[in-house]
Amino acid sequence: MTITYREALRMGLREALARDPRVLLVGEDVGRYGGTYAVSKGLLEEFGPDRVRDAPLSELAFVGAGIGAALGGLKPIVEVMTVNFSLLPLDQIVNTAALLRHMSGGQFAVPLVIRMSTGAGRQLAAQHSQSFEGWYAHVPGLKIVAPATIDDAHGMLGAALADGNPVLVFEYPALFEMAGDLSTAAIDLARAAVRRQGTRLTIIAYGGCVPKALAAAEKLAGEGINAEVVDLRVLRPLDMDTVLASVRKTRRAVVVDEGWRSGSLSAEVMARIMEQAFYDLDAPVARVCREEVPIPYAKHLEEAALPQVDKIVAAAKGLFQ
Amino acid sequence: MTITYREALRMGLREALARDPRVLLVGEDVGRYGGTYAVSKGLLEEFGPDRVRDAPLSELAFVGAGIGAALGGLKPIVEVMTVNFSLLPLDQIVNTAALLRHMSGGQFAVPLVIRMSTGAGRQLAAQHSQSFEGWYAHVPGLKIVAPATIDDAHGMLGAALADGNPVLVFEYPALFEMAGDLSTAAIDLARAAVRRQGTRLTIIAYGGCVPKALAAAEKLAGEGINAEVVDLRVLRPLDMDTVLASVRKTRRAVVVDEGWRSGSLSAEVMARIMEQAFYDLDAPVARVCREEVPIPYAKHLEEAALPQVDKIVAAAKGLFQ
Amino acid sequence: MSHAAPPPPSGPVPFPRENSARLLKDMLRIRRLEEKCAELYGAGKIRGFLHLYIGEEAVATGAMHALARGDNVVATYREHGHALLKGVPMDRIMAEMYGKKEGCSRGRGGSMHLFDAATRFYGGNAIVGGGLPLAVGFGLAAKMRGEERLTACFFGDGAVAEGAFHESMNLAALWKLPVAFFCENNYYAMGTAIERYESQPDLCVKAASYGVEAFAVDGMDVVACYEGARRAREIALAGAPAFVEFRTYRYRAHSMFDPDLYRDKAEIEEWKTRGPIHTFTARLKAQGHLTEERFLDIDAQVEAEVERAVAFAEAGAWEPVEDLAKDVYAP
Amino acid sequence: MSHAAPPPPSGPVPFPRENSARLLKDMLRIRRLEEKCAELYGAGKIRGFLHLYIGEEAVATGAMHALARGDNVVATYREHGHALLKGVPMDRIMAEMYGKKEGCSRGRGGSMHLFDAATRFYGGNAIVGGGLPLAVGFGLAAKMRGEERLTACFFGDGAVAEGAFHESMNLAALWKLPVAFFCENNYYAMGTAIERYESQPDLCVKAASYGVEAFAVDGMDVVACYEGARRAREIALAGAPAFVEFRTYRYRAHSMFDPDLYRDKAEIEEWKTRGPIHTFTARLKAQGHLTEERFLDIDAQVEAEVERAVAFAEAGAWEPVEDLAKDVYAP
Ligand SMILES: Cc1ncc(C[n+]2csc(CCOP(=O)(O)OP(=O)(O)O)c2C)c(N)n1
Ligand SMILES: Cc1ncc(C[n+]2csc(CCOP(=O)(O)OP(=O)(O)O)c2C)c(N)n1
Ligand SMILES: [Mg+2]
Ligand SMILES: [Mg+2]
Repeated sequence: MTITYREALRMGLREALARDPRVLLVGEDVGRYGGTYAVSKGLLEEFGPDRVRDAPLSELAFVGAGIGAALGGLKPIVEVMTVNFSLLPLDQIVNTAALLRHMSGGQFAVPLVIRMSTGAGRQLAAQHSQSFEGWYAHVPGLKIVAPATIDDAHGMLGAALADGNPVLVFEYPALFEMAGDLSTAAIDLARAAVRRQGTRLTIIAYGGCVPKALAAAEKLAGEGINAEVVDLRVLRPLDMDTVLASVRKTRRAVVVDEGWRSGSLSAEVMARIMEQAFYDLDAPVARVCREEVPIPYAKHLEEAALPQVDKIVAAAKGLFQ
Repeated sequence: MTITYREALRMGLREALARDPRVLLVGEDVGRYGGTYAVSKGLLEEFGPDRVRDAPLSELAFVGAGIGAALGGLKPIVEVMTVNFSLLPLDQIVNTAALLRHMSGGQFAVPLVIRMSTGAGRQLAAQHSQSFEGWYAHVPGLKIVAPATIDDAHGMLGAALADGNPVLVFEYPALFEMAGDLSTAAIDLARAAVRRQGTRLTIIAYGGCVPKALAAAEKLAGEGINAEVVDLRVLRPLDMDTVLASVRKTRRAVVVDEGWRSGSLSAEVMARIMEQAFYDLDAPVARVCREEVPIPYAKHLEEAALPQVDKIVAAAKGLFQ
Repeated sequence: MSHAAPPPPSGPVPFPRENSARLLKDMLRIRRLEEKCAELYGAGKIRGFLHLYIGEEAVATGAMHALARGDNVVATYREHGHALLKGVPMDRIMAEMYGKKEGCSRGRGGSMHLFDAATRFYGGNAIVGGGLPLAVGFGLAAKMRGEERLTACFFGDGAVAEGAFHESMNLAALWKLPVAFFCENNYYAMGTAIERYESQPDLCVKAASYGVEAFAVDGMDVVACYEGARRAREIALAGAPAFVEFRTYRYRAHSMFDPDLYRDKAEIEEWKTRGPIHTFTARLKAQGHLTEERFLDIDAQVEAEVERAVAFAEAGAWEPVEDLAKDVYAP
Repeated sequence: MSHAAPPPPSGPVPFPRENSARLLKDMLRIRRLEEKCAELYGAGKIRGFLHLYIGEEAVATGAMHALARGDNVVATYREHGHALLKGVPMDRIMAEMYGKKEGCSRGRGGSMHLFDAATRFYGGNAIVGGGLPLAVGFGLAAKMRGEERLTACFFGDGAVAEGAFHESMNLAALWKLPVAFFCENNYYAMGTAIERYESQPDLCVKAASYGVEAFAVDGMDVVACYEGARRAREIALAGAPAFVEFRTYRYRAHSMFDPDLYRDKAEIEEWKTRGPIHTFTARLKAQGHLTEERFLDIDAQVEAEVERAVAFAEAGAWEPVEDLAKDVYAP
């Protein structure tokens, strides 16, 4: 069956709500409006206002309430409209959701799923175009996933609800129109995935940059460089086995990250490769990231600020000079 | 003159308030109480309640008010009691203070200084022992400084006020009792500092870990390994020239970071070294960080979770195996 | 759930005819500017988010006429009208919408981030509630510097649910700051009606709970908006913040992406009969302060200004990519 | 600035003598436990932050006696008494203070992070205001699961200034949740007196602005505390949140690090004459419900419990370092 990434997300939500009466969706405009990006369209009509619950503009409280509801026996899916607004409830996500299990001596599970859209590319300017997945991936106690395919867009939510930990699911509006076949493969929250087999270098990407990495790999193939593409999928915990297996094979790597270069997740991936595969490398690992500027509204400037296929190609070729 | 780190911080505050009538200190219990860590003790009596202004438990609003006050012509120093609570005003720090100059086309300067204490080591448990300097160092538009010496504790505040950008000054309670001589050296917000000359490896640290790095270097010297110690001082922008000059000389490095290992600032330092000095390295750069757990209350567990001198020594020796 | 519109504004306008003409013209300037923006959005000249103020013009118009040049204004992402009437030239606003470097934010901000230091227009904030703490800080600066300067902070009804509102109201009242909180209550936060997100939909009750003087005015009546804002300004400059709830209505969808399926069409139609421009025009005509020719003449001047603004934007240049990293930090 | 104490609680206690004896004993259990903790802090057995509740015992005691076993409790870092009376054994609390693995949080939480799933005691939160959103979620869960279960959320006066308070009150009222917000107003947030940080120091006015039923009770009178909490519980279980302001006073410094230089000694002395334990004892004696021997007998039982708790903690073990990373994630 061919569906879009948006439809896959919606299907995952509908299945979760249908499967378990403890599941509810809470967030701004998830119900009557149908979700800013129409992801939850139709769910209010199907499951009613208690389980598809519109919330006030109170991110701190409704995310915290999601934690309490999870402790109280529900399985909440809380939507924070975009990662840019997730700075408001960050205290609850870190100081409560992430720490609680450990600091209580293992007494409490927080089976909470927080969904948020992230990334740039639609001329929404500085305050609506940020990427903080890397920040969240820094926090012990949280699991962070970034669906970049139709299957993951559909399946990661269910896997997150079953996980038993607070899981943040990042959704990529840049991919919402992407269409593809939905398979029946089981979705885990453990492994990175090799999206393209290759031999001469490894391009490591996640989320909205995965299609760019694949496009770059095609271009490189045209120039005789056969690149492997690894989709991290799970940003915490990182599946370094898959990454290292690929890098040990290709001996070269480029990390692509939509976050600001300094301190982005790309740095952690590079540090781990240095720690664990230093002697297998034929060249230093390179990276292609967001320029270290707020994203401007003007299209040409926004494009210049973001990772692009040609930049990935150039970085890849650079590894062979 | 010999003073403590705490006294140096207080001296810096007093001088700033005395020097410029536009300067004011705002925060919880900075006045009547004298500051949680007694850093601002006596300033209310000296400068009055308007300029040493106690604020309600409203971190989001008083940090945002600091931004507005800076735009309005004051030079506010806002104290957020600890970095753990800074997650509440993070939206204002990132979405307004950091982005404003660029997204307004360069029209507005935000000459705001935000002080906060950070770090662990006093058995304050999970919610009072975090280190998020690395997070802040990810954000374009912010400058991040971490005084680790008496001179920096005294001088960085004044330099931050003169900088014209939003500057976050991280203070380390673990160092508050540290005593030393105050010099008259000018304090910049640009350069890392070599705190100990060495030849065989470089230990890179910042903030509360600098004394641990120096102690480790002494131990290593006892075992015939002469280590250089670089204090990053400024976490954004990073002064890689100083770091690279040292690493190119020693060809080996250990990065010490009190933050959680994955995604900590140490990863960025390692990534930069890989990018810029890969062929100068005789061994992969190693790191000693906080274990990836919330900090437990129990002393023995807290100690086990944090970077310690013996761990640094072990990591350093590991570079020679 | 329906939000009853107030009776249509009526009766003679208590201003000299020239002042009334300026108010009318300014409402028209906002309206025509935004109608053009909607058209240009369709044409792909303007991108990103675009939030139209159409229907709410009386609020910004009345309020801005009550402010002094030296006052500060902090607004939201629905701020085209506020920027325009604070004095930002229409051509620089239009150039900003185009993303041109002649724009008031050099093309970096777009519709949601209009800024202009010269007219003390501080944006242009796309974080709901994000402007309130800033306004408190501006008030603190003005007070400590001994300036007779109001800070007017515009925000929507939805922002009242944010913690930032609570903390900011308390700070402003506690510190007795010259800040006027102008709440543009259009009864919806995106697709959520106020009674579906506020346990107490009477926003003045909330504001009053901080000891802040709070009152509501008819946001469809530019006269009431002007008088309410002027009164708030007096209260604030006398040394205590004021809160004004402007009861108004958004005729267009929340943004260009909004299918607007959550509102009752009859409700929209009812509010349209209270249109701030046509009701004001009718009142002026009834009292003999305006003729149809004069109206057409004013409208023509406005149309011409809009056309000039479009031409200016079209003729503008793109900021060179080399300047991308400029102004992240002070030089 | 002085905060006038209420008249000392007086008159006969309207409870059967055995219930009164239990209330007295529970207040003493909190008092003696904390006096011992202060002593052990001095001896270096307890470290980190330690916030004593001494003087405020009537609040937790009255409130907890009004709750059912199945009710949820969310508290702050000043929660020893709340944990104890919700049913967490004193020895496990003391072991937690020591950082031993027999502690109710396995030694990982310490004084500020007492937790106990068995008694539905959800901590133990060191972020001011952090517990309020949690309580809203517990209320939502109870309501959606059709459980007759109250969630009692304790927090201080200082927390009222946080945005979390504003957002949580609105959510609880909007969604009609069975949550009782118990505000322990001891007039100070660390060293800052309430009138120095709240523009409206009458906290009930604030709570009422959300349409929440709000009332204040004498927090030095365990009878008033019990009745206020019971009434709040009835309101909440009937389907709407309630807010109770317990007017009380902290006799000790904010924490063991606080030199307590911001309060007028006369104010402290005045409030001490309202001590919840001695005034209650006097009333019981006056009405012949308590004799001095009985009092000494109860106190002796409590002292014995405290000594057993100390012995238990002393005998406890340290969690093995190998287990440091245990329970960061679900297995
Ligand atoms: C903190 C935050 N949360 C959510 C959003 C997404 N959002 C943008 S506008 C809006 C509704 C705001 O409604 P209101 O305050 O009434 O202003 P109006 O649009 O009606 O003028 C929402 C939810 C945002 N921009 N910021
Ligand atoms: C968000 C946050 N800000 C600041 C602090 C530091 N702090 C701890 S307790 C406290 C005062 C709280 O006062 P109140 O709420 O009245 O409770 P009380 O201590 O009087 O019981 C402060 C400022 C904190 N723990 N959390
Ligand atoms: Mg609105
Ligand atoms: Mg208090």
